[in-house]
Amino acid sequence: MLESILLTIITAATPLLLAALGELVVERSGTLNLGVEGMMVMGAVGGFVGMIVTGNPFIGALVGVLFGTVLSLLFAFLALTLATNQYATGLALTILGLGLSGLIGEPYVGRSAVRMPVLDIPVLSDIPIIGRLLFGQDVIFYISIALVIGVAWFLFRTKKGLTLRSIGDNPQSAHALGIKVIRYRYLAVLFGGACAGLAGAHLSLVYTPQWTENMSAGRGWIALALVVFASWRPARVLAGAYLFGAVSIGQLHAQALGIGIPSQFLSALPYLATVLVLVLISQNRRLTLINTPASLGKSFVPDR
Amino acid sequence: QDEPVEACFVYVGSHTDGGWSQAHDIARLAVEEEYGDAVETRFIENVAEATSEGAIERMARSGCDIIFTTSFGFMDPTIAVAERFPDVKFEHATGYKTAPNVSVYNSRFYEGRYIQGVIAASMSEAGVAGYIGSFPIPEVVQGINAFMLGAQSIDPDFAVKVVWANSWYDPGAEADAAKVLMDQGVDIITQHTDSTAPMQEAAARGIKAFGQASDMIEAGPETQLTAIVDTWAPYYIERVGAVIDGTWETSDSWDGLVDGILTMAPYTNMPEEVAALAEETEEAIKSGELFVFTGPINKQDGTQWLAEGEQADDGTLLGLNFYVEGVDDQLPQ
Amino acid sequence: MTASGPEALLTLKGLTKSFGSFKANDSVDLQIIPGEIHALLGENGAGKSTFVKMLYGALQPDAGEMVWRGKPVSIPSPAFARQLGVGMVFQHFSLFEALTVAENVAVALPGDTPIKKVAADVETVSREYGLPLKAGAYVHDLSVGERQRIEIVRCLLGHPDLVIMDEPTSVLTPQEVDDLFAVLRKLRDEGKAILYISHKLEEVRALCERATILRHGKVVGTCIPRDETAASIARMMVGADIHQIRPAKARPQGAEPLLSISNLSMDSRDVFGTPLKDISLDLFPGEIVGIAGIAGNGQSELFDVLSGERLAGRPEQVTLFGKPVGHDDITARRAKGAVFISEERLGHATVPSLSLSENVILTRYRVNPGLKSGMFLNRGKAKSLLGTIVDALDVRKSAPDPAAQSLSGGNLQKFIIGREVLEDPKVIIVNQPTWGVDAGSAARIRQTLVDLAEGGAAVLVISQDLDELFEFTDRLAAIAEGRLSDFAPVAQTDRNAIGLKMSGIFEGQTA
Amino acid sequence: MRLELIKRGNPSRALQFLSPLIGLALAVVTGAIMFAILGKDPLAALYVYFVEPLTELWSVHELLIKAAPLILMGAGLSVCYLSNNWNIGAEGQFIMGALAGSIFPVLFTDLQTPFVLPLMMVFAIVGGALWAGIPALLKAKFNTNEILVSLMLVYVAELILDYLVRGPWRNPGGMNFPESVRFHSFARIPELMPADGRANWGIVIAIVVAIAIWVMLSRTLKGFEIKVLGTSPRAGKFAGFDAKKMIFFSFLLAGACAGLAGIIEVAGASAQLRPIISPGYGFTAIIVAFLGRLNPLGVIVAGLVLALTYLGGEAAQISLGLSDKVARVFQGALLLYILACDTLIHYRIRFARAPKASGSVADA
Ligand SMILES: Nc1ncnc2c1ncn2[C@@H]1O[C@H](COP(=O)(O)OP(=O)(O)OP(=O)(O)O)[C@@H](O)[C@H]1O
Ligand SMILES: Nc1ncnc2c1ncn2[C@@H]1O[C@H](COP(=O)(O)OP(=O)(O)OP(=O)(O)O)[C@@H](O)[C@H]1O
Ligand SMILES: [Mg+2]
Ligand SMILES: [Mg+2]
Repeated sequence: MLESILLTIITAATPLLLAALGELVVERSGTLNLGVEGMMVMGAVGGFVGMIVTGNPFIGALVGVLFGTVLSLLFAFLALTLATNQYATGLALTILGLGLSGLIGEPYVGRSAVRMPVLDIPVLSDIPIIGRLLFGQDVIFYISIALVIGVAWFLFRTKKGLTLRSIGDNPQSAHALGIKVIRYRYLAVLFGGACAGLAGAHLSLVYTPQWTENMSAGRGWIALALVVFASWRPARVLAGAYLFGAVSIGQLHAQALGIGIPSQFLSALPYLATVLVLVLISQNRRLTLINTPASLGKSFVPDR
Repeated sequence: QDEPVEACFVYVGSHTDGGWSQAHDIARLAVEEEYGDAVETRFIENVAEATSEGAIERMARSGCDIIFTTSFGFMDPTIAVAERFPDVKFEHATGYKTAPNVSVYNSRFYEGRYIQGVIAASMSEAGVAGYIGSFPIPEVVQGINAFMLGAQSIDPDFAVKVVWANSWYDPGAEADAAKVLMDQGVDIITQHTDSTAPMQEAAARGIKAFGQASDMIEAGPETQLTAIVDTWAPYYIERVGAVIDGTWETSDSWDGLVDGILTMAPYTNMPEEVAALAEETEEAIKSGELFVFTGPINKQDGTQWLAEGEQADDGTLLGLNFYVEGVDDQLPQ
Repeated sequence: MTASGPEALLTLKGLTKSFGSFKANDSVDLQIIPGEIHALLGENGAGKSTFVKMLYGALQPDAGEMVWRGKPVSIPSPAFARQLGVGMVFQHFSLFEALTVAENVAVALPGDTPIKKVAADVETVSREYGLPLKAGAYVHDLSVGERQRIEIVRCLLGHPDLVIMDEPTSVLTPQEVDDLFAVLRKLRDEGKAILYISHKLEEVRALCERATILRHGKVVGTCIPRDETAASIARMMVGADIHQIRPAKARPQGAEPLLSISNLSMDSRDVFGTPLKDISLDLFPGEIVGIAGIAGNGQSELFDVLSGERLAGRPEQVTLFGKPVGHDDITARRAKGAVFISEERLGHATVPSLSLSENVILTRYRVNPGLKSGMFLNRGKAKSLLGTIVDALDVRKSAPDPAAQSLSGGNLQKFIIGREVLEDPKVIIVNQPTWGVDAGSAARIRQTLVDLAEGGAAVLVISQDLDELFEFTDRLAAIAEGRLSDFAPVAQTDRNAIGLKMSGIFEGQTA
Repeated sequence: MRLELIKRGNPSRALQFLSPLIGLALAVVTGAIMFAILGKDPLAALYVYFVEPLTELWSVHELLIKAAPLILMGAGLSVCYLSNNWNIGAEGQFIMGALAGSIFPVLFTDLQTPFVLPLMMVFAIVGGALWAGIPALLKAKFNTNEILVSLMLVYVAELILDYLVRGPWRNPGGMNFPESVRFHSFARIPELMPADGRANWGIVIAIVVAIAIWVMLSRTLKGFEIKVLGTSPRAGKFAGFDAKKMIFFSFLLAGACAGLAGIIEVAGASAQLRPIISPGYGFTAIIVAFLGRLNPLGVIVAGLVLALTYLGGEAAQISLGLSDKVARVFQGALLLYILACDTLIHYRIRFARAPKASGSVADA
């Protein structure tokens, strides 16, 4: 029972984790892409349509990644090449993504699909409790965990990660040193799009193998909040995502126990928790000042 | 006859949602099938209840002869528009306000719920079922109560846990609700929401579940026990026919199993004796021998609602806002 | 200079670069040979930085030819320049505050050198050249001098044959300048070439073998600095004699200070700032008081607390005309007759994207009558004030009422000064009045301030430019790490004494 | 080849007016392509979308009904965005305004006097402003990200509305269905020309408010302050303006506008509270604000344009069977195009070849 509760929480947390990790890399480059929700929902529709058309959930996931990436490319072109206001562009991306995904997915509403299979890792998955949680899951879960480690390693152990962080801190300086600021930012944004796309694919292939309009249901925004919560550190994103998953599943348990609080109040808990966490985190000025990429959200146009 | 009759439909969701709106759309196609060239149909979907008046009016102006507005939330807008278009006939689903050119129609879904309760209590080992609700409105409360009463007719100690998805159609939230209910130990899932997500989750964990609005056997070939299937076609064919004949009159119909407005999907994935019991119950309801809300029934707090042999009237049922004894949930007042 | 020998390290022919329709470099020729320190001189905006950025691949020339060790090259990127053997120390630092010293260096190194190795290299090289650095320190905790060391060490770690230094000494104390010169001479003796940009002509005379002079993007001459005087070089740069400040007239004296601060301490505005420690200061009518210091030692914090952008702990810690104003905001202080001229012209003293007339409103709406009636603004009045300012200070602009950002630095500064002195202020606080302003405009600005003092106003000048301070202030102190030294009359002090104070060695300060 | 931006010294005035028009034109072209892909005659579809809804008087009334909240909220949001405060929670403020204003007709049904309507409006304004005050307070006090907070509060507001209409504020005579009582006639906003259509005085209020905000922005010191703090906070401080007060000012103003829009919607067109009272007006208003170039006069035009896309969406569904999502895609594309075109105001665009290395090291 504990095992299955934890499993439910992990499943709820995985799409948040993926989208937030992607956005973390984007923000480390000094770019703020508020379009996570739009990319995620595009990933969801892409994943589902890909799966229905090919019958293969893995190809579906790839299509989801592709959809998220393509949408992020649009963002990159506007916000990086044309130096448009990043806030507004991200919002536009969300609006467009929600509309476009609805249009693409229209013929697929109500169809059910094959759930992405569980990939048991032999022997390890037989360990009591943690065995199934850690080694008896779908591929996207494994990818999400690998990405936490990968992103942390990339950012803090590699030259390119260092370069990316330097861009987020001061793109003018980076440009003066000859770092290709726009190119790095493009790649970061595309990575973010791919992650959001995969997160979306998780929704429509693992979480609930269905497509429905607005399927991301605000998770993209929660992912954005998680990045702030994590003060731009991958391991803290992991903690935050699981914590959030626990809150959103926990409120349903409270309902099922019949404790008599109106369900709307319980449903509001995850959102209120997000606000609370944002307040607690931002209260620590020093922590946020030091960790926030200094150029976050500001357009950069290089001299040539 | 020269001009075909135009029959129009206003959907709250997508016509392919696999649930409520699609059930109406299937019936729309049946109308086309039935009358061929004598009728033309059109629909508008995803109409927000908030701004539905404009959409209904646009429909009325576009030459519709009869307009089916298929969500409760369209009630007042339908009445308002109908006032301005006395020559157009309106049919509003699940509401209660009528006018000279507005009829209302509804289905006694609760009859199916009772049968589900009977099956659940016969099949469950845990003695507790999970119920995924959309919104605590009378129609849903009727369903929960009927389910409970059906179950109690087999096992007086049977329990029902309720989780509200706060949506008619949100696969993610419905799946979460199903998982949480199963995590809390229920071994039968029933839903009053429209997506197949709970069925899929039940299938993934190998327990049984009931479908809703349409036959969901595809989502759970080894999972679905039966489903309540909304079958609006007979009603729509009749009402459009009345417009064609010029015999349309205001009506207020609340039909049940016997009228064919709802049907039960085949009783599958259960021992024969349970299936037989279900058939029997269904027959009893159809024949009028069994009326679901017949006393003695106590309210949740133990006070008496219906005395021995007393039957609830339709007015009470249409405004039902309390649970019967045994439901493990508190209804927001 | 015309000699084009095989010994030339880098030869530039006809280098041209335009920004929009503006030619920043117009067919510049230059040759650099190994083992020389070559000065590149010119007024502000002459095109020096533009020129060296092209050598470093940070900007692309529109036309012209580069020959490196006899082979024609084009330099598409700084990375390529570094591979070629060109290193550069930027005028405006290119450092990352949130990264450590070692990371700042590593990010500009080729390949994937492990950070530990970079850290070790940083410490070795910095010691070798007498520029000590801690590899693990975060840049935001370091002083300006230390930051420049990082730039230099980063440059040296690339083992360049040509080192370009763009105004390296403008942020250093005289003592630090001496240390830097030792490093540069050492490099020259190792056979490297150094291209050295500076406005400090005495330094150039002491250090450089040859000089090339730019004016309006064109080479206007070359010389051997040792054989010239500072004045003669300056004449080549400007193309005319430098206007000197008119000899001082007698100024009214008063016994009561117009502005004073007493025992003011204050935390820094943010984690990267400098806290102020126990500052006291009196400003009397008719005098010009100077505060020297290296940027980042508390000047902007001091300016903020004087202007009222930050409020003092107690009202009486700051007084204006004898009244406590420590808790008054900037508008209230302006209304009392003080004006504030901040160092950062775009984004502080003006809003870059707004027109000049709107920028007049920015600081004057409370003070100048007629700019506002009730809650409504009178834009016509703002335009007529702009006309007054433009005439009084000869502000040159491209359109009747252009955006502030479209003005050149010197003209924008003249506009700002003109705006603030419109109503004959009695207290003037000015931070870096002529930073990046060419000689002619600088003289005009200083003259304006002197005129105000002669009219009985008190002027406080915060500046990094010792030449400027010695030229026209009456009393002088230095600020270091948030502490203010004692004041000395200009006639009784010298650059060395102020230099020591700038490095934090003065009474009340141990070590 | 790559695209490079060259900053203009002075922003181009001509393009300031042209850019939204170019954006709109590009979006229309995109729409036409989309229609063609969906197998419809693009011209006919464009006609149904953008012209047909304007050919009938009653439909113009519907347009005004939809434009009113968009204009009100768009004008309020313009002030937020100009001052660099990213309020994206107008939808929630709309709901809370509607709720606060509905207290009278829902809970005090006996209070049937002419004063009710003004009272409702005041409450709605206060309700919307207070809800907007939460992200403002958290931003000013703790530096909390206002985008996320204001958005999270949309979800919370939706749930509060849902709770009230299904619970305590449910119509006692309504068979327990989730809706409030219908507002009595004193609590309704009068219709403008009842003979022709349903439009009410809300559109007039919206336009008056938008013009008032325009006067404030373009003529007063406050408007100047908003612009200065939005583009250059440090210069704003230097001018003696208080950025924290501006956070409150802009959020409260936008919240007040949204709250007013909320009560206009429920006391106007719908006459009662339902679980959902807005088809996303609060989010569409963001597009309206940008399409209007953050200028309230532009917002009036933009509000009408966006309202037209809603009506066009309905018309296209009914007469062409086009999906309702087309309107959403069109709205998103429109915003993106406008943002892209705005770049032209501040930059010239140049196509350049990336520089190539040549010389000794290239072959080393
Ligand atoms: N050879 C180099 N010399 C000096 N700086 C370099 C060199 N190579 C790269 N850089 C700088 O580092 C920045 C980051 O580039 P990048 O991360 O691709 O590193 P890299 O050293 O080129 O790595 P790799 O050799 O693995 O491609 C470049 O844009 C450039 O400014
Ligand atoms: N990116 C740019 N865009 C437009 N104009 C520029 C740009 N960079 C420099 N300029 C202009 O080119 C001219 C030369 O600038 P540059 O920085 O080379 O001068 P400088 O000689 O280094 O001056 P200083 O002594 O102030 O450092 C100036 O008028 C400057 O405004
Ligand atoms: Mg320079
Ligand atoms: Mg490389």
